[in-house]
Amino acid sequence: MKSIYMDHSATTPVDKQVFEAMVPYFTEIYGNAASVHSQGRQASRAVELAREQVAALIGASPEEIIFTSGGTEADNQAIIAYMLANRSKGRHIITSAIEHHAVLHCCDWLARQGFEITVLPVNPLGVVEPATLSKALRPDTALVSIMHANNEVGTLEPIAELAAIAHEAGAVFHTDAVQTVGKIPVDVRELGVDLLSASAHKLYGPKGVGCLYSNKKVGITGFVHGGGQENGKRAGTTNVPGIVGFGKAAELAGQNLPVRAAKLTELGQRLIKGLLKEIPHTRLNGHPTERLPGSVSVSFDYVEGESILLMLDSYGIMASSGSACTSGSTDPSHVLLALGIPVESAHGSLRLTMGKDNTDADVDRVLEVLPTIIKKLRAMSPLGH
Amino acid sequence: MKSIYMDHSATTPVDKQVFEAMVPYFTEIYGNAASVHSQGRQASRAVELAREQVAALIGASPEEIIFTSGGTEADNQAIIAYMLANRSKGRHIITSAIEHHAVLHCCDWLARQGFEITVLPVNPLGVVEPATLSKALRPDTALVSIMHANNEVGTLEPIAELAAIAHEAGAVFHTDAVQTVGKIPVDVRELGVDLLSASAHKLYGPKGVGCLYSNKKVGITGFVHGGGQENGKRAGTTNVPGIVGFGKAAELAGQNLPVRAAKLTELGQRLIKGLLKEIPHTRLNGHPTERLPGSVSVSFDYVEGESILLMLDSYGIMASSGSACTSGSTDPSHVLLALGIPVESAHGSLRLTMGKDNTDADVDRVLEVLPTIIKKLRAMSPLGH
Amino acid sequence: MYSEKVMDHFENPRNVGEIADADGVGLVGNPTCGDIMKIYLKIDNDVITDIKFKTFGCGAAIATSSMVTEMAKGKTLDEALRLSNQSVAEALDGLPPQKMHCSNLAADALHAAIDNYREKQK
Ligand SMILES: Cc1ncc(COP(=O)(O)O)c(C=O)c1O
Ligand SMILES: Cc1ncc(COP(=O)(O)O)c(C=O)c1O
Ligand code: FES
Ligand code: FES
Repeated sequence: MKSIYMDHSATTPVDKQVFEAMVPYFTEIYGNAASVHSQGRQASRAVELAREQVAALIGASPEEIIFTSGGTEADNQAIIAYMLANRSKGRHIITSAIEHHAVLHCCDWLARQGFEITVLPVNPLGVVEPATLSKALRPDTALVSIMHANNEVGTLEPIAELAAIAHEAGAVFHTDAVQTVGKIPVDVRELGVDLLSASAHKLYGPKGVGCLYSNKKVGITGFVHGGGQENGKRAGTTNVPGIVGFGKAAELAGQNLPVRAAKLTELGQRLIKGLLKEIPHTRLNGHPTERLPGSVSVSFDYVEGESILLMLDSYGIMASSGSACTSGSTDPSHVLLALGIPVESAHGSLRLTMGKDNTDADVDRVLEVLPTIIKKLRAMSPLGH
Repeated sequence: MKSIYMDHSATTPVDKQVFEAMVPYFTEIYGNAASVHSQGRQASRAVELAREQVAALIGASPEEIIFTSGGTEADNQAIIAYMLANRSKGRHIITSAIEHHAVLHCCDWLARQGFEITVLPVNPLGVVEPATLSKALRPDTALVSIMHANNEVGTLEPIAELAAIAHEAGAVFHTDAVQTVGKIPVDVRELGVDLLSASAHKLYGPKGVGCLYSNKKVGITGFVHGGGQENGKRAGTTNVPGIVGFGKAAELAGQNLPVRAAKLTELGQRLIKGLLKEIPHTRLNGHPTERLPGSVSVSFDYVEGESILLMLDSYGIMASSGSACTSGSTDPSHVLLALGIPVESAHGSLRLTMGKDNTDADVDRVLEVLPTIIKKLRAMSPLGH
Repeated sequence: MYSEKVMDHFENPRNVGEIADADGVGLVGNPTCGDIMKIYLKIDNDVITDIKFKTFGCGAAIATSSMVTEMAKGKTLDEALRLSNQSVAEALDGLPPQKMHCSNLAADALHAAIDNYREKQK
């Protein structure tokens, strides 16, 4: 049985070319990038090349890129390190109800340290409406953090507009772009953001590496303290192979982006239409068109998400229900609830996120298998008709 | 020209077997360890095996291991997360003057948040004397953090004794064991520590992964906030290949430890004796016997460290001067100064740290080349006789 | 995550369905927590002669429902009342810790059905 991976928003396989680029840095060019000897200098050159590759993908300068251990750490640095270092600028943060836990839990943590958090609601399509932000801004708002695309429902947020509103009010703007970098065009200058988080493993790069873009205006400080790596902005021995992989992944993403995005948009729309047509009592979550290419989130009434996943898995189809990070939990997704989806439907949600290797045949297969699975589970369900 | 790598305290090459163990987890078993589908379950099983391997190396239970992005992050979690979450237990921390910056800069940061830090001096051999700790403990001392072996001079600290003294006074004890885990026997129960940091890239594992050992008593909280990974103690998508590599490296280290340590002790002692004999105005830094196997730190009067490194490098010999993490800086090493070594000599320090693949011939070669280099540099120097 | 037994009962659930003229019906859980189980009993002379279930819930919820119906069939009501959520989980070779409370309701549903039957007898 051919397996079909449709969980690219959770993580992606490392691209073969990315892996090849990383290989020499494990056993041959293994030096510490801070060392002055030749091993160290080779390592450091490779890291600087990767910094250029990542910067190029998002329209930044290399010196604006701080390599971190992933998107989560980048979010922590943007929010916690920024707020703790800028107490004098204000103690108020604005974020949205559909952010990743990497943002929300930083805000919760800051709230326990005496900061004030405003969590903006979203409309039923998952959009943070600019007017909502305007109303929430205060003279003491130091930071606004709104994600570029939501990881569960795929809705794209109007970041350029939101950032402009925040700047008018004198606040710094951060966006968690973990789900968009490499998938749709992301340009920090066009978006007008001050801080941006990205993660390599969402764009066919390795796990355990990401970056924080930070412009000069912000003067971001370190979150992980120690040695002087990353220009004093992120301590810890430089993860040379990981960063090299991130760089290569960024380069490849830049080259392939237009073709891949067009293909995935098409596959996604076909899958959405097919599911809504073939399976009654099904609704699409998130925005119908302003969404991540290839990302599909649907809710089926009267059935539960995990049992759908397990049955799909027995057909070799891998998907997720809500965010993979929280799939150990039994709480319905905070994102679906924020969109106003009833608790029971939130429990019956399914996320299918396609990637560069998915095909039309994969979509056909899901459209063949899923209706049967939902029928079987509904026959078992005490709910509904 | 055969190159001779003697900078193992900065980082080590990834062992071939470790690399082989990691390979499948980049492109084949690439799932997110939190996913419920088969890709995710395979990834999660691999991570749990690695947790057992790492736990076994240090005499811990698997559930006491929190995987982090490295030794630096583990130190940050042990110190910053612990202190911020336990304000009621006291605002006083004790550490030593020779700690790695990953510990010292966390303490500096806490000092700026209103915590009080006592930095213990060391004796001229680099030992934190137990009596010094006894005198510094206060009723409000919440945490004592003393490293297991120093990364620059190699001195081993009397951790079991220090931990017992801290516990008597009701303080929690952390040790940065980044330089000892895998090199000498480390058993958390025998040492009696509550928290211990380790890093994979010092024991032939990959960069960008480490762990914090934390016993149940401490109830450590998260430092990086976000998803519920690592039992809620470390957020961020699990670095599956990195952790698998750490696990394999730990397994191999456990198997080879006695033989390797004996060999390195012998090579180290021969190198020390040879250098002191062949090069006048040379002193050994750190303890003559209570030191990391294969780790040599010497100071040559009238010459500067970086120029020694560069000349050695031109002979294919790779070493370091002070800590690799700070070699971008021009300050003399804080560790050497803490040992009472004069600033001029500290500038002329050289660290040669051998590893599993170094041989007797490598020692011979250094003993052949280094006297010439020092003579050449001294002939250039306006200092000395 | 799940044992082979759990997966077997999840993929091939036993005794799914309803009993139109059930002697006792038990319903536990609520849709907000994510698990709802309904058990139907046919009882003859204090012995469970037929049992069916309907469940909304995760893999664990479906597997425990299926398992409890197998365990209860043919038992007297007093014997069936001695089945516990714990013994159902054990019969499935255990459940992941995070699933122990929320989905492990099958014995409760069985007990609720027996109570419903005894109520009606009064
Ligand atoms: C929107 C979003 N933010 C942050 C993260 C966390 O990134 P990482 O897994 O690199 O820590 C993720 C993915 O897990 C995500 O989807
Ligand atoms: C004693 C000591 N502590 C901490 C660290 C930092 O560990 P890592 O490089 O894994 O962040 C190092 C090495 O760089 C070290 O030698
Ligand atoms: S020794 Fe050249 S920078 Fe000071
Ligand atoms: S659906 Fe609640 S844990 Fe089973």
